[in-house]
Amino acid sequence: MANAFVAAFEILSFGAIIVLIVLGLGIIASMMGIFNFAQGEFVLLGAYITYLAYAKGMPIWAGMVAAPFVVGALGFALEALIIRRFYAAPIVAMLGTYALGLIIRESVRGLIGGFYLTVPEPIGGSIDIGAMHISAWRFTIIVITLLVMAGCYLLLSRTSFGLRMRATLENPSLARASGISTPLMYGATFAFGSALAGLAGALIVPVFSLYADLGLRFLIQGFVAVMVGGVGSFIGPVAGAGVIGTLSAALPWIMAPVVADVLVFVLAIVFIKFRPQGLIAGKGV
Amino acid sequence: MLLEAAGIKKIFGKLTALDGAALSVGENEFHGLIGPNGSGKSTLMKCIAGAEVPTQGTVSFVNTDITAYTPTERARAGMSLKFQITSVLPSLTLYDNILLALQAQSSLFDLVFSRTRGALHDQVMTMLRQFRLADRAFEAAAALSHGQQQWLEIAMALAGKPKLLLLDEPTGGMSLEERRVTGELLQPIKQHCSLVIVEHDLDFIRDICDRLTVLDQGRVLASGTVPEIQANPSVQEIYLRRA
Amino acid sequence: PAPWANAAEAPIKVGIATDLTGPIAYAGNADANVAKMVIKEINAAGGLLGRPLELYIEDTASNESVAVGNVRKLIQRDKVDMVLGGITSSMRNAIKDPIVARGKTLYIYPQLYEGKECTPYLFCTGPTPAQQCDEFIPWLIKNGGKKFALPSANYVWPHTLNVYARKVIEANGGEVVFEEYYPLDQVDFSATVNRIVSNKVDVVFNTVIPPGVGPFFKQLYEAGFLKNGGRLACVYYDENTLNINQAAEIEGLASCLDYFKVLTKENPFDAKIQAAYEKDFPGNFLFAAGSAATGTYRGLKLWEAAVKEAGKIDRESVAAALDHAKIAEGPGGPAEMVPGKRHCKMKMYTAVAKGGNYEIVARSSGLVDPKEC
Amino acid sequence: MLKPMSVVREAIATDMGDEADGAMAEGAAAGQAKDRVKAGRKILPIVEAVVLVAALLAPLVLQDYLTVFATRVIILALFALSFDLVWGYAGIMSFGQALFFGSAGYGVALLARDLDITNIFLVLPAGTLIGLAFALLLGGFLLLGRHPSSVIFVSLGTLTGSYAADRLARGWYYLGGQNGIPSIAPMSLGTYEFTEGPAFYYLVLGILVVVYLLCRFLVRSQFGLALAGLRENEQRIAFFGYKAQHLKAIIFTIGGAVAGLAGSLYAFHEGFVWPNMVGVVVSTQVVLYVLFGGSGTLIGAVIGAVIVEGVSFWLSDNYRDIWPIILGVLLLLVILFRPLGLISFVLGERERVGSFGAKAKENP
Amino acid sequence: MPEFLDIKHLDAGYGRSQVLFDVTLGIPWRGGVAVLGRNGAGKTTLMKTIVGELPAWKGELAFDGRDISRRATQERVRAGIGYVPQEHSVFARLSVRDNLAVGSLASKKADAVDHVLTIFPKLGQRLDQPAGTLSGGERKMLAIGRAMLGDPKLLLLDEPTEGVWIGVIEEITERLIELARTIAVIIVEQHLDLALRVADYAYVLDRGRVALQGEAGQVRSNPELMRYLAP
Ligand SMILES: Nc1ncnc2c1ncn2[C@@H]1O[C@H](COP(=O)(O)OP(=O)(O)OP(=O)(O)O)[C@@H](O)[C@H]1O
Ligand SMILES: Nc1ncnc2c1ncn2[C@@H]1O[C@H](COP(=O)(O)OP(=O)(O)OP(=O)(O)O)[C@@H](O)[C@H]1O
Ligand SMILES: [Mg+2]
Ligand SMILES: [Mg+2]
Repeated sequence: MANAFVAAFEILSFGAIIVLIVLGLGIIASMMGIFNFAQGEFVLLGAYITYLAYAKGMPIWAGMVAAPFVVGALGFALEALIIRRFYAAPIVAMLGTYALGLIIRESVRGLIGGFYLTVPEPIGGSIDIGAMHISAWRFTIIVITLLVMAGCYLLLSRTSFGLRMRATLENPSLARASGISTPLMYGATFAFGSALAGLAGALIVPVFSLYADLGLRFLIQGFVAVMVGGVGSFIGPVAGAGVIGTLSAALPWIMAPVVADVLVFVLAIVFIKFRPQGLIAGKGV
Repeated sequence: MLLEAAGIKKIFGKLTALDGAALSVGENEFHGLIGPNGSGKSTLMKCIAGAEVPTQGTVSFVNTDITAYTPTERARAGMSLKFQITSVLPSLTLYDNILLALQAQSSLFDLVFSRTRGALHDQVMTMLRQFRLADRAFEAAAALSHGQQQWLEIAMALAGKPKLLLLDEPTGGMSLEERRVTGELLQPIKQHCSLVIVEHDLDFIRDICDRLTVLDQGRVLASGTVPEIQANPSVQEIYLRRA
Repeated sequence: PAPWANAAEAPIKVGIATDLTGPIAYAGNADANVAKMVIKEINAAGGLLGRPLELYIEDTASNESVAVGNVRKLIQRDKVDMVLGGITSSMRNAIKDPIVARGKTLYIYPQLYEGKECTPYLFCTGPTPAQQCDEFIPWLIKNGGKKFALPSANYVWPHTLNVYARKVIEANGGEVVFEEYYPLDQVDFSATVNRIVSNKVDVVFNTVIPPGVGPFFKQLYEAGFLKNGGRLACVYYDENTLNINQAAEIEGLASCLDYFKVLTKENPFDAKIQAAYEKDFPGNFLFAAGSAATGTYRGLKLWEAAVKEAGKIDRESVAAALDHAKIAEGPGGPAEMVPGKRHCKMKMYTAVAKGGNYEIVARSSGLVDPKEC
Repeated sequence: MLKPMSVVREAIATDMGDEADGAMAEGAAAGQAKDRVKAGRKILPIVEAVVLVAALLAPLVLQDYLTVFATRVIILALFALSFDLVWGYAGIMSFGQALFFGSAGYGVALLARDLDITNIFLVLPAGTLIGLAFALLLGGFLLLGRHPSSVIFVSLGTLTGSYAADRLARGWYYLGGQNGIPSIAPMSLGTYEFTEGPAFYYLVLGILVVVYLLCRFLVRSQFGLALAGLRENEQRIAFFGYKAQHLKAIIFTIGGAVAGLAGSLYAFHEGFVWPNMVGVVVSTQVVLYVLFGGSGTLIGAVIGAVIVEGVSFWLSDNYRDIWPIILGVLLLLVILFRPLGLISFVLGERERVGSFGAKAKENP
Repeated sequence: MPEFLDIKHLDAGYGRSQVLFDVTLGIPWRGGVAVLGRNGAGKTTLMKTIVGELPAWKGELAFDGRDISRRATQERVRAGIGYVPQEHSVFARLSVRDNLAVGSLASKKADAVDHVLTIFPKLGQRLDQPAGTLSGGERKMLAIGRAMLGDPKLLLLDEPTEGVWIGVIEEITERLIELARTIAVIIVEQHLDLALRVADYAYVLDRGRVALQGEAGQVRSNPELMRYLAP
């Protein structure tokens, strides 16, 4: 019983981590139609900023708060300088963002010397329930993920900002003809997606330690999650991430991890083959 | 009968777009399909051409049940569709658009090895000339105005020499004069082809069609020759009713 | 620089092929630095055979395809007399053919590895499974317990090492509770940790590598493994890897290598090279055993000895001399090639992490045999 | 009447990302192309001839080790060709092209290792077949079926295939695991052995030229036009009566076969195979070649492979520590300012896919 | 006093191909103006240039006394220009409700949406459906409704009744006539009668040039007109 509880918690917490990482990716992919290969590097930057705060002796949570803002600002700038040119050609965009990711990743690698560096959790230790130990930080991540998810959902579905965003990304010229400033919306959306990645990076760095390939590690998983969930909505990728995350954490409990690893991907592809619109077909938010 | 669609039902979520609609078209018949907006005309056309799978009902074509056929198989059996929303191949030239339509039924071997291009050149240019597009043959289709794209689409639909041509609002965005010309262009194909045409312009329909089917709320309200339909009281009623 | 006795002859060319970029660049750069240091030192002492040494460094970029191209540059363009490098086994496999078979050149591989490399003209100067397990595992059983778990990354080194380790464990009355392999980039180990805790494992003999090892140790710690008296063991852990986790999470972790920096306290020669290295290369790239830096030092010095003995630089003569080359001083102590085996005997040390630093807890009495080939 | 290009750019820049924009970009391209047509049409054959001559002369001017390098580049160009066929012409985003390249490589490596088969007339067809078979299986699964598959699905599907194969190769001992299969015996013809050098170079170049011409014939046939149509709007093409999915599967399979051929040559030339060769890294690399050079031109793929490899080689020589960053910056610049690839410096849009030489007839 | 929208010597086009040549027209503060012409005459191009989808190459474009030729589309729209494009006139993946909400982003009237729904009751039954799945006619209604919601001072309609059922056309015409009493309306329309009922004044384009212009009645009875409309 206790065992099952621990298992459920661990699986859930990894699912939450994947959801957190995929949130930004999903928003950019679903709403802007750009499969952003640099998304992993935004996660990395978020992690790096948190590390910097720690290394400079500032409180870690300060780094964590700063990360989404800094990465978001960077995303905004990159959108205006680079991404903006790609909207008409999604595949070129993949390659463009790939190059961008490469640049960021290799630069960060240079900055951290290619090492694996530890960043302590702001809330460390474990919550003990009887003989069971539950990581306090992982628990915090679950809570924050839920909050962020709800916040994003409300933002997109309930505010006029969300409406503008969806309208712009759906049909920009018509959006302009409805009086919406599309360049601003594009910038804002991309910045928002980047900021979420930055936040994800900041939150997960204590769990996984900082290294240059931190973001890359989750990228393919993220794309698959987006597809499984269904491109075109906010909820879809989130649901997909939940499924992929929990599956990758759950399968190793019942089979050889090496098999589980490949199996998750194969299952995902087969699923998409027979349900191309994804878990949640692309409508609504 | 060339085409027999019977008992077609199409349900989208909560909405029943077609509720037992039927359509039968004979050889060399021009058949008009009319009805208010949202009455299910386009949906019925799509069910016939295979773009939508009907929830219920059967479609048979040249005495074969084709309900389970894919669009490709239907096209190969001799059906050709022009969508309501124009869908030309935007970055190919007009020439290539037509050429593609012309040789859709060729075998793979022919596609790869035979020199159909030379052989088909005159046909392509003739088609383009008919539709007054010849001088733009080597421009990308995206550079056409909306009306010009409609024409290109009609030309493409005709190019495959279909037994049955399905046109969904081919004259949208055309002036009266242009409609007349389109009507004239369509007349000669009657020798070898039947036509189902969706239109809102009654005068146009009256001029070219032999028979009419009127749809309303997914059901056939009436079907018959043009004078019969014009005399039909329930048809007159929906024409008066506000949408 | 020093006046060369045989300056008229062209310099002797030393090729280094290592990961200057890519995920393990920290190791590759340290190796390249060590090579620069050693070559400088040899040149300062008058070169070899009266000729200066010239260093050619190429990047293997953790990408075998790039590596082969660059190694060809060393062999075919620069015509080096010897190549030292490659860190991972797959890299060694990729570049050994262009160097040894097609390139007809001498190859020294400096990293600790799984053993079984018996290609002629290929010399290994890092520790082998026998060197890392023979004394270490009995120590673990005594200082940890009998129940072992072998969680591993799924590639050749852990597989081969585990075969050896299991033998030693069982020979010493221990027991392997489970041996399990994970994808190289697996980062979630909840299932494994659960298995370790519920099976009451005493020693986790870990061959999971970064990036997975950080989260793995953390999850183990959070599950109370250390608190309940468990012992972590990891034979590639050196000063570089100490920073992956917070000190508390790996308190008591034991490792067995040919060199630890703490040795500088007791060993003047180690203090000397460590100081020389840190003076020349004060940056982040540490002089450490796990990144092949010590193997690189040892390899170059052994090769120097062999060239001196051969008096010539052609491959056959140097290989013949290298076969039984010895150095009296190296990182961690003396080293000597085992004749006919192309592997190296060296001293081994067992160290335990305490508060973010290592403490030496055991050392081999003499040079340990690699037991290869 | 002519407006300066800046105006055109502005038009495009103010109107990003929707159909209207696409149409406008098209319009601009068509305009340019018309000028190009007037200026003297056939640029593509000239480019092809120049590349061929340069390739023929290369070993005469290059140092030995560079000839070996060039051989490898030519093999990679062949590989790039296979991807261009699939992506540039049929619009199938194969993000897993390395799967066919690498599995063929592994296949011939096993032939050489376990059965001592190195005869060129056996191993090259075998490699080609392996590539073909894998492409048939994967392509069949991804491309055929009731729902037409989206570009993104296919790209992720192929990516996953490649990723899974990489994982498999790493974990499978028979294939050498992470370490791959080293020291493959040289390819042979009777007692002659193809070792790296000019002979190997010309062999590979010959193969490239033959395959190139075959591909060229294929894509300029009506089949090629059908592919171009497919890429624009698969559904529309299906409604014409084309067996769209079959056409895609066929070209995908052909691409796989070419990749297989390249992979087997690569295995013998480099002398080893390793898991990356079936994996995502190499898959991405080939995409870069083609995008860099210019997709949908065949020769663009070749040029792209040569330039990307050449530049990386040069950079890693001269900027040893930061060359990946510089490479990334260069890539980004090309993609930003030459989204149609380097080839677009000399080649107008009209000479790319989907435009065929019929206009000569029309304008007397 | 200047016209509300004042276009002088306007040249415009796509890429390098020029479509509009030296177009000059004036739109009054209120009332309807029809733009006629055969397929490909340049009507859509003119509309796009006015809202700023396409840059003007040359010439003047003044709205409400201010030069707008350098302003971005959205600024022009916010200044009071409403636009119903000929194609792609709805947000296909957004629901009908959200489409209307986008239209009323700038509007202050609370009951504006209800007003549109009374004009087009059909839309009321489709509120949660993605607009892309609407029938052709429904889509046009939605597009017109959306543009009306923005409280424009000048409304551009590019073939608003294409594919619309006759009964609804009648309704639309009535509304447009009503609208034209308070604001300016430019209508591109193939239904000549409808266009000229809404418009007091008409321009006829031919190959990108203004070929005819005048009071609606005059243009209607001009014997040249049919020649310019025939293909
Ligand atoms: N995919 C879909 N999902 C939900 N509803 C749909 C879908 N496609 C069509 N509908 C609805 O079905 C009804 C019939 O649509 P259809 O396009 O057949 O009408 P139509 O008769 O062609 O009308 P119009 O004359 O306006 O083109 C419409 O009310 C439309 O909103
Ligand atoms: N994207 C484009 N690129 C190049 N030329 C274009 C483009 N769009 C339209 N054209 C050309 O500009 C001219 C005017 O087109 P426009 O769309 O303004 O015509 P229109 O009067 O609206 O016709 P319709 O009644 O068919 O809608 C046409 O000759 C057309 O071919
Ligand atoms: Mg319709
Ligand atoms: Mg128009």
